[in-house]
Amino acid sequence: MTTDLNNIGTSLDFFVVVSIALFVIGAFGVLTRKNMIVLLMCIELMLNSVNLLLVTFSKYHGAADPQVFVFFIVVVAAAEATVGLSILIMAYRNRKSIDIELFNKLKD
Amino acid sequence: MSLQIISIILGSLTIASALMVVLSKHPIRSVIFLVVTFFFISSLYILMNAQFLAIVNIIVYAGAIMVLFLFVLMLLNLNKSAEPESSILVKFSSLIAAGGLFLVLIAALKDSILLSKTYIPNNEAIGTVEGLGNLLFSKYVVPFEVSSILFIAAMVGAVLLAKREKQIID
Amino acid sequence: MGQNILLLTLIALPLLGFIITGIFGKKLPKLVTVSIATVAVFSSFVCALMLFNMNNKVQYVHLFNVVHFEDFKLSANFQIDSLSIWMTLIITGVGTLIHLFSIGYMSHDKGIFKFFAYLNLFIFSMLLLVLGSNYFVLFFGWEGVGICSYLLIGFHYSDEEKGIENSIAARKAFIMNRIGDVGLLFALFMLLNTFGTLEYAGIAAKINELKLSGMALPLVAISAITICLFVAATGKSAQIPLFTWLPDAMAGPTPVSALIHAATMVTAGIYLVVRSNFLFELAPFTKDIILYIGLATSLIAAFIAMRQSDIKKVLAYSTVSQLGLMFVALGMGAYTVALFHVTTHAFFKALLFLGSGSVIHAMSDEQDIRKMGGLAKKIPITHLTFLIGTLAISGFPLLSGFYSKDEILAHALMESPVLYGVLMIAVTLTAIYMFRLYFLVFQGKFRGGNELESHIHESGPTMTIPLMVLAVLSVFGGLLNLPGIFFHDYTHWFSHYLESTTAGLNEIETHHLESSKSLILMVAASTLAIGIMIWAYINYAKNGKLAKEDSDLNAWEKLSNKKLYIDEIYNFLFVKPLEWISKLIYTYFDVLVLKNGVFATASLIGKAGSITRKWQSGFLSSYLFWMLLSIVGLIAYYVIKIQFWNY
Amino acid sequence: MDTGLLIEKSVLVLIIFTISLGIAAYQTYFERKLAAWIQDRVGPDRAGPFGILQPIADGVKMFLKEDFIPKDADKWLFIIGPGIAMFTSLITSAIIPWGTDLELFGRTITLQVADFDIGILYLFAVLSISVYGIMIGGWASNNKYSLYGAIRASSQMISYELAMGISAITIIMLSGSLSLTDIVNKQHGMNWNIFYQPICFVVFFICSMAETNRAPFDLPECENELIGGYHTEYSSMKLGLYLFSEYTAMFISSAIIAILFLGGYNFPGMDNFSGNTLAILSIVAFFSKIFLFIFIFMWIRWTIPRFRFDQLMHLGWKVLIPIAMVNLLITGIVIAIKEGWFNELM
Amino acid sequence: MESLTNRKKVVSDKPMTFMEELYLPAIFHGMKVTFKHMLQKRKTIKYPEETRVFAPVYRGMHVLKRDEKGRENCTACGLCAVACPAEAITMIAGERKKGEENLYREEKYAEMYEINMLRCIFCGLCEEACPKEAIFLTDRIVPTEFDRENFIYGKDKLVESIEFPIDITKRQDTGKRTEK
Repeated sequence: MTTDLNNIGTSLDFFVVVSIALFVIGAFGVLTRKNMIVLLMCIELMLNSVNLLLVTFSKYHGAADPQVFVFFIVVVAAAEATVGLSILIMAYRNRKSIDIELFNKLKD
Repeated sequence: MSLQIISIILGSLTIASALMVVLSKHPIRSVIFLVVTFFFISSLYILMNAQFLAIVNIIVYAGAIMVLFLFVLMLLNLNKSAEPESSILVKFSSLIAAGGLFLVLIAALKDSILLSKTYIPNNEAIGTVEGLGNLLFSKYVVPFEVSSILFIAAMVGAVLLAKREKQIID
Repeated sequence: MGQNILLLTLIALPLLGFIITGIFGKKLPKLVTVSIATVAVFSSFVCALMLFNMNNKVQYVHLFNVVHFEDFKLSANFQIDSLSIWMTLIITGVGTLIHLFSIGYMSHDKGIFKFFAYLNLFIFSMLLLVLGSNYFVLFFGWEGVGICSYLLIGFHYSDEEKGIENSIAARKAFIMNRIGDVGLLFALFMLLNTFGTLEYAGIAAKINELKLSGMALPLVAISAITICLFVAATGKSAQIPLFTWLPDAMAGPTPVSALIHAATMVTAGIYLVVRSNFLFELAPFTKDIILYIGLATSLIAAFIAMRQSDIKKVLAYSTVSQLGLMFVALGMGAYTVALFHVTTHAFFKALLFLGSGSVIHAMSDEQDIRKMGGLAKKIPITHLTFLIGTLAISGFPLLSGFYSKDEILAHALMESPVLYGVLMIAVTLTAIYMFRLYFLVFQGKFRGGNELESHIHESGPTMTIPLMVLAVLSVFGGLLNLPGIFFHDYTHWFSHYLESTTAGLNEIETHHLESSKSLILMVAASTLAIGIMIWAYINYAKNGKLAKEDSDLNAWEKLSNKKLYIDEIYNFLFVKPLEWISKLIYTYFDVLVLKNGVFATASLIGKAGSITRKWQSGFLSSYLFWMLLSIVGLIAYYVIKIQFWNY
Repeated sequence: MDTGLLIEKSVLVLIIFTISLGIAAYQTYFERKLAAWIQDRVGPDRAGPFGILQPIADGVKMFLKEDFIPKDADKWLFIIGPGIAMFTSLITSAIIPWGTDLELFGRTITLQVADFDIGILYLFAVLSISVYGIMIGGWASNNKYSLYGAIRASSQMISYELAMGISAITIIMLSGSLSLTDIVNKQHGMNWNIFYQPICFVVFFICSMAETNRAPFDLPECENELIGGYHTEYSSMKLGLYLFSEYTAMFISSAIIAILFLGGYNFPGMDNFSGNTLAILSIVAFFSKIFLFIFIFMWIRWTIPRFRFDQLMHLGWKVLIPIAMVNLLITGIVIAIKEGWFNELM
Repeated sequence: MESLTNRKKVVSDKPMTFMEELYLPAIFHGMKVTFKHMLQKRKTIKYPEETRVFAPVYRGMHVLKRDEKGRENCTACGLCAVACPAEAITMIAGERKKGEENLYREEKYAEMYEINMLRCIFCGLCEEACPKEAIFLTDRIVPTEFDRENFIYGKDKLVESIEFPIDITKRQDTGKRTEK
């Protein structure tokens, strides 16, 4: 059990698969769900899958730079969540609902 | 290799909880499952020696962003009006599209997955606070500073958006 | 050790003063505010004096890097050498006196705290400009003084009568300066491109390296850089063609005119050229341009000043003319001489402006010299100091202006007799209009009416003390750079002082005329000055050839009074054609081509849109679905391409 | 893995949990006693001598009461809410260094479950998660008072976390490490941080009071406005868990404050001892500090009236955060000067 | 106007000084106060085990006294009912029959005597009005009940029993009592 954590190399590909799966699940959620908050959450999920991939590659290449990018992605995600949620609240005030189907003004 | 088994178990749990995010009916359940997903992702980070990111992930995502989501959900109090279901057609086509994306991405990254046999052992210091801190405050100091501007912009934007316009009523 | 701290305090004090007066000035009592501002500048001056006392070699202070990528750096560095210290001494010294003067002059103004805050900010920017060790810091100061100048010219923007006029003048100054700034920016970019650094010392070192290694110098680039720098200098130092803003800038309060538009900011152009002398020396073409433009400016401005009726306008044109003289000196490569004239000019022009401010104060804000006269007895201190200033600027023997002008003339004579002759005309004109101004204001009879006459009073001590100090300096300032005929041991102290430690100036020797020749020149100049003085006295004071009304002027006088119609010419040359071209383009290109074209395109798109809009369901999910599908398709395409065709 | 280490850590975890829970239980007793004393009363004295068995009686009562779940409540969330609250307040104790090394059975036992090199970050991670217990419980009750309580709790905890974090950063800067062990060891003897950072201490103390929802910051559960706040609908042991978690959180916060500011297990004159004597003395010192803070917490609760909610937000955002930031800035400048970053300027 | 007690405090809303705005001094002061109380003697007692000693003027539950021979003092004159400001006392007079001399002191007695304890304000006027020293207020407490009816006390609850006479000698003398 005293194995060094460095030696899990062969399972790194598994992490890649996991992150792809997370991304796809997020995308699927964005397509099927209609609640705007859930949509935002699915986007967070996709961002996290990218983070996971970056960390995996960082581990793989032995460089810390991708982890710094993860840091920035987290920052951007935080900013995005605040702005997104406040837009959502505005939308809710106007329509009394956050159903994405009701917001189809884009076609006009 | 027991660690491999652990990582496979954790990875599967991650995927399962992520699926629950998408599949559970109630948004609050989705939030909670998303938090659980974040915890699993953090555990994966720890497996890859990125402790600092793991903790930051929990603090920022689970501790701040998701609390915000939960907060908004509670404020809107939507539990009465249930979310309308998507039609079977939409679900089916989305499943096809998502499945296609999964396959295609796997196919695209197949080479890199195969490459991992020639895995390069890395130095220990990359995931630690020191390693990241040194990089962040030297090479990436400009983006780091710029991100603070991003935060201020986001903050101002959020406040402006969420503020009720009282002048109109007066 | 000590010097660095001294330097930082020196720079920080006015900034501190600005912050304190700017933020708390409204709430603090007036006296506290103004004393904080004044004391800040005065302490800077003391620091500068201490530095001047200590300094004997060039010293660099690194504060921090503003931008740092790999080996590219833009840093806030400062440089202590004789040039920067000398400029600092002038700025803070004259600045202190003008702060002191402003206490009295602005005492009735509501926004006095704002005024002092701006003044402090100006001093700070100016210090940045002269103390920086690279063009980057210089640029910051350059822009800073530009902004302060703008703010201060338009200080009375809310004035009921002249508010709009003031703001227009401020805007004009700002825009004219921007044109110059574009030149500076271009110069900076080219410098970075050519030498990879903005440090003065670094550039000089690079040039030396190139010279030593025998490689070809990038002369074309250097010429272009110097021309751009000179464009910047014309903007800030009001040379042709960008000089019209300076007379308009007299809309600002008089202390501002004295500080910014006579003593310090306008000399920034001179400073820039002196600082970059190692570049200019490599570009003789630019030097010629400088020479001729300086000469032309000097003559034209002197001519215009002949028949101006506003006391401050006369002084403003005189400033432009003097700056022209300095540029002539620069064009001849006599950098130290130009700086010497900057120094003496700072003294007597500040004195004259402050004197005029005192006069205006006494006259209850009347600026028209045709309504003055005979003020000598009513405001004796102002009169005396103003007389000293007039004598100094006219080149009266043994006063400061005499020496500095004489140096320029001597160099001109060495260059060519024709140049000397032309310059003599400018100098003569200077003496004429200055004596005209003096006699019209102080001698003869009062022409402003009884009511105004009863209000006339001498200004308080805060205003007269600076006048007296400046008068003393104007009298003895020339001693800094005595020509060889007097006291042999101490001659040309100033030139040697600058030569000794200023980086880049080393290779330029100061030329001296032999004693006998310079004696002849001096005598000639003195005679001329005294002669003009007597002529002016007879003409303006005795014979009572009073200032005529605008309608009575004859041809050349009218030309002078209307400023050679330069504003109108500019209007005709630049503004009108631009408007005309715009109109033309609007009628033919915009309406015919663009409008119809746009409409046609729009209707085409509209028709296409009405066909394809069936895709636009407005549902986000459907858009995303298509997007996802396209992504899948694209990636699939590339994967297949790689896998099967092996690209 | 070393079996001995496994056993050692398991025993340690067990002991810490027992102690935490025991102290939390007796905190309730002590709190009631203290309140009584402050109000010139006697306090609980029926169960056992001096009422010493009161917590046990309370616990038995909690267990025996009817476990009630409201009709429209979200059942699962209603159940896991108190669990999360208890869990989060207990797991913080993992990183607390309880004393110097103990030597038993020929082994050197570190009195700390896990020595993270990013201990403080772990602490804040757990803190940020502890909101969930209250939020989920409050929301799942489907009661407007509970919801109000939950929303108040979350906004209060998020707001005060900022000031707390900033003041913790000050201490991190002072110690140069994120590990709690390093921070404690830096304060060897009497070299405590509170002497260098009194303002920081006050800010951190106030914030931890707000984080644990103690009076005067007990708005999430203020009885006269919100009945019981987020636990209005709770009864039986689920309510007990919420109350327990609050008291455990208080215990842990006291420990954290003691570590960050009062030198943890350090005590003056500790160089005269060594080995197990030192270990036991250090544990005693640490616990006496913790009890001191618990006492102050309670003392404040029974002295100061509750804030209004807008006052609470005002205090958090407009007073504590600016103070903490200015303090951080000043500390930074002082450290920079001490480290000689400005030397090249001088 | 000058106040008699001089305890009046003038309320003002003048702006706070800096020290007051800090609040900390005030908080410390408050904490000092509470700490002092922590060390003070407890003001409460453990009630069922200990009871407080009542003051001699304490006016609790009424008692209808008997004389030393065990005869009821009350003659149903009705003065107590008249004196009662709360209209709490009511009674019906009866005539003493032969053979009841050992029960009632005089030939008229109260056949029924009721006090509504919910109305009674324990003012003690009945005691003062009684010419026969029959009714007294004691230091006993009216026990609690669940029904309102039970608060109407009849003679069964009011008259003292012969075996356990109620001692009223410790009550403060109102000056009317002759019997000791």
